[in-house]
Amino acid sequence: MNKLVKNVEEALIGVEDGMTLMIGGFGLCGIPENSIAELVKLGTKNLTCISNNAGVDDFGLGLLLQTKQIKKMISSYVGENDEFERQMLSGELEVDLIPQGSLAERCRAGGAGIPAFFTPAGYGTEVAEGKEVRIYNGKPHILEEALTADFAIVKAWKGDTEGNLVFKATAMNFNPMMAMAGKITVAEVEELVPAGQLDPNHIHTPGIFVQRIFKGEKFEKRIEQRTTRKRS
Amino acid sequence: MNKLVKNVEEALIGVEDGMTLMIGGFGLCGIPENSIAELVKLGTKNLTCISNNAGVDDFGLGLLLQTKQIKKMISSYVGENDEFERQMLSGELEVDLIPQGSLAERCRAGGAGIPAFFTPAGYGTEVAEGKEVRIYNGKPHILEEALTADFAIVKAWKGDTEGNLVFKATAMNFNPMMAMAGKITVAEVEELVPAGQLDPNHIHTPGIFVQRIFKGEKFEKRIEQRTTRKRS
Amino acid sequence: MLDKTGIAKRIAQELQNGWYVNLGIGIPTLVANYIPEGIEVEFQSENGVLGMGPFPFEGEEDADLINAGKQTITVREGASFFDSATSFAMIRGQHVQLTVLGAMEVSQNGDIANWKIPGKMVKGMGGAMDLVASADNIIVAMMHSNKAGESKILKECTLPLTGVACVKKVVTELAVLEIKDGKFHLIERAPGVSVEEIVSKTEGDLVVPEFVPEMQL
Amino acid sequence: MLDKTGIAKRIAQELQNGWYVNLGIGIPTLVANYIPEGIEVEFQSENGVLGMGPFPFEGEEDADLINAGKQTITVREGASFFDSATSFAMIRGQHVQLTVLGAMEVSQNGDIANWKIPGKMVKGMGGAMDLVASADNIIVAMMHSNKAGESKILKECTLPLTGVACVKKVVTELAVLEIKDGKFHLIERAPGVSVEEIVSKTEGDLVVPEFVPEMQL
Repeated sequence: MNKLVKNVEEALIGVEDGMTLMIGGFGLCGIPENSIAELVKLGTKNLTCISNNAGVDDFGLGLLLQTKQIKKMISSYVGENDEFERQMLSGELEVDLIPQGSLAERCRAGGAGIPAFFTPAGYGTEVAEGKEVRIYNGKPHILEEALTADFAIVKAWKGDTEGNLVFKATAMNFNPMMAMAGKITVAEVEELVPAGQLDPNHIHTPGIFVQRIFKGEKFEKRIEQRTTRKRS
Repeated sequence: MNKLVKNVEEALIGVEDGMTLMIGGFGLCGIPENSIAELVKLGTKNLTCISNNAGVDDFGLGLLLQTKQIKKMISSYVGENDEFERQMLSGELEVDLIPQGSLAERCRAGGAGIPAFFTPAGYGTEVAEGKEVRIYNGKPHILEEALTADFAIVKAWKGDTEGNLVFKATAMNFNPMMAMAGKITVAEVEELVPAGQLDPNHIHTPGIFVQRIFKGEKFEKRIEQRTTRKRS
Repeated sequence: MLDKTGIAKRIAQELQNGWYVNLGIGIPTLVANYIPEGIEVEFQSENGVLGMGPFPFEGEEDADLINAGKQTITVREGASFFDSATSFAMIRGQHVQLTVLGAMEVSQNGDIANWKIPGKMVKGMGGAMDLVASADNIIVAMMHSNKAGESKILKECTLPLTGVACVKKVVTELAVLEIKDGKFHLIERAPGVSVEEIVSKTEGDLVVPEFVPEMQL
Repeated sequence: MLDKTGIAKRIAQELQNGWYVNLGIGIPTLVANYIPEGIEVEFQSENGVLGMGPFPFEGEEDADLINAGKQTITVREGASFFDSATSFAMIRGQHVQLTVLGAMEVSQNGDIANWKIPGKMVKGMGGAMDLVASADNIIVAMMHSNKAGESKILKECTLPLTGVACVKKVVTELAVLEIKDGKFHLIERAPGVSVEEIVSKTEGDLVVPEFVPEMQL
């Protein structure tokens, strides 16, 4: 099934004000750079973005925070983004902070037709407020519900025309689960190959989860914390 | 972390009467042949086996049914095994039949620390008896609980000394989830390689889930339904 | 009256371009042989493969490559393999657009029974319960009556259920029936089969329109 | 009194052969540098890697290969990459034997707070809530007091919690404290630090044995 679209413009047709978007990536690693740039260009407003964090002030999802296109963030971490923290503390931005593992599992659940599941994460904390608690194996667990999105926008290393995706190293992170949970899933890839080029044993995201795929024009792949050691 | 054991005998040390075992495979595809043969030799009794089905009468888990070593089966399908059906209908064997997708997800949940989840599968059927029902998205779902096992015994195509596993084609099936859900997980592999030989981007089961690994002595890999077409 | 091949051919007409399709064991498997021209679909098998191709050439069978019916298969370019949890994530998550499966009984509110005859026969539900509980679009392929000559198209199922209110369409050797508003609706009749025969062999409530077209195969 | 390196060294003594270990951001990350001889452990980072190695040589950084602190890293032979759902399956499923993380406050029943100061600062919990709710073995690495000089070792936490009754051990620049039966227990004191100093800087109930050995680093 051919999922190839010409470019990022075609890939994002249908993204509208007020929609919920899942955006893959962890920090600046494995983020759909081209799609984020296009969202800035489109100026789509009042977005709810589900993403582990929001990049840094001037890159990644931070760009959409600067332009105030985001109404609400559903994330696990604010850490490296001052503007994110500022908008949240001032109340300009709605923020739903949830544990990273629950976020990942809630996306997977959304894609897998599992409407809710129990997890121990967050019991006894703010996160558990209003959520059902049940004891399993002598330990309290809280009920978490699935997340889905109008669009899931992910970034892969390689992809084929059928929408099959392969990720590289830790740039995989949230991308596979989000790909599962989008009503429409858009994948931008560094390398696009014809169907049959990827080993069917080693596809991380089967094409059934992807509706549109395109080769990203440019990947800056900025490094957030460049840590190195000296050659001895 | 070196997980290598010498042979199947060493791999199954600690398997005792009355234990719960998960056995990977679907039909005769991707089953741990060497471990099953060893279980027959050991004569361990009163086993509860969690496995999608029970092979055929004279191969796969069918062998353990013939020797009456299994007290209870937790499976989704009986189909191709007459002895399985006979023991079940006569009441000699306890059987808990559950939908295949719920079985897979319950194993994953067991390995992932998720004690329970909601699924639509089985609502309104025998499977739902005694289970909590809740409506999500206008559809009734039932609450299913996680499965775990004293030993999970899986079969992989390739494995390394750290317990990392790679499966081939549809011989993957239940093996990855069961590997997650065993207190002790034993993997028998066709090909054993040193750590570092498998591409870290393409490991299906990370070694953290595997406690013991060995190279299987002999794989018959019997075909259950040999279907072919003529060369034109 | 249709043979098994005819039933498969008729169901194949339901395929729409771009669909992912899961075919059950038996007649449903045959549907893959009659994909209408110009229609591209991809077949999923719940044991963990997307992009199934035809059976292998003799001598090229691979024990590691089978479908849910345990038959040796091949895959097309662009195929992928995955574990059973991911496979049922596709199914439960409604990424598969059509499921075709066999049945022992279907009722007029869309219930289906196909896994057990108490005390006599137990096949197990395999993936059927997940499939029927999840898919929006479920077509049953089966014979209109059982071997004893009793209708399998019923007011209520008598056998243990596989799923409730899930079947949308039934294709038998005699007819195409749609299920809606708690009734069967006769949509088409098989070549050479009279409306009277269909009515007489259908135990469930059947809505028969004035004109019932013959299937075009 | 220990510096950060000393705290990391002391925690490294807790490592046991064959453990999978998750190290949080900050002091915990340093633990990897002081693995005792003869001990083999493997490091998991919750963004999706098992088998972390040292930082890369200059010029060999890979933007696609980072740890949970967003630092560029390398991997050892036998490493593997996986998605975040699988990563937290490892954590929640208790396949990781030890978690070391920092904290703003720890209470005597093992509660921990480390993600938010209402109205002032919000880092977010990241993976910390999953880690502390799941692991059997949680060690906190932190300074005994905050910048204002107030004890972080408390009867009850004042900040929003990250997890309840989960911390088993705390290692600070002054002491090693074990948490059991709702109290802190003084296990070791840092070189040159008196029991009196530790007592005076600990707000929570502290059980002090007759003899408190000095850490051996």
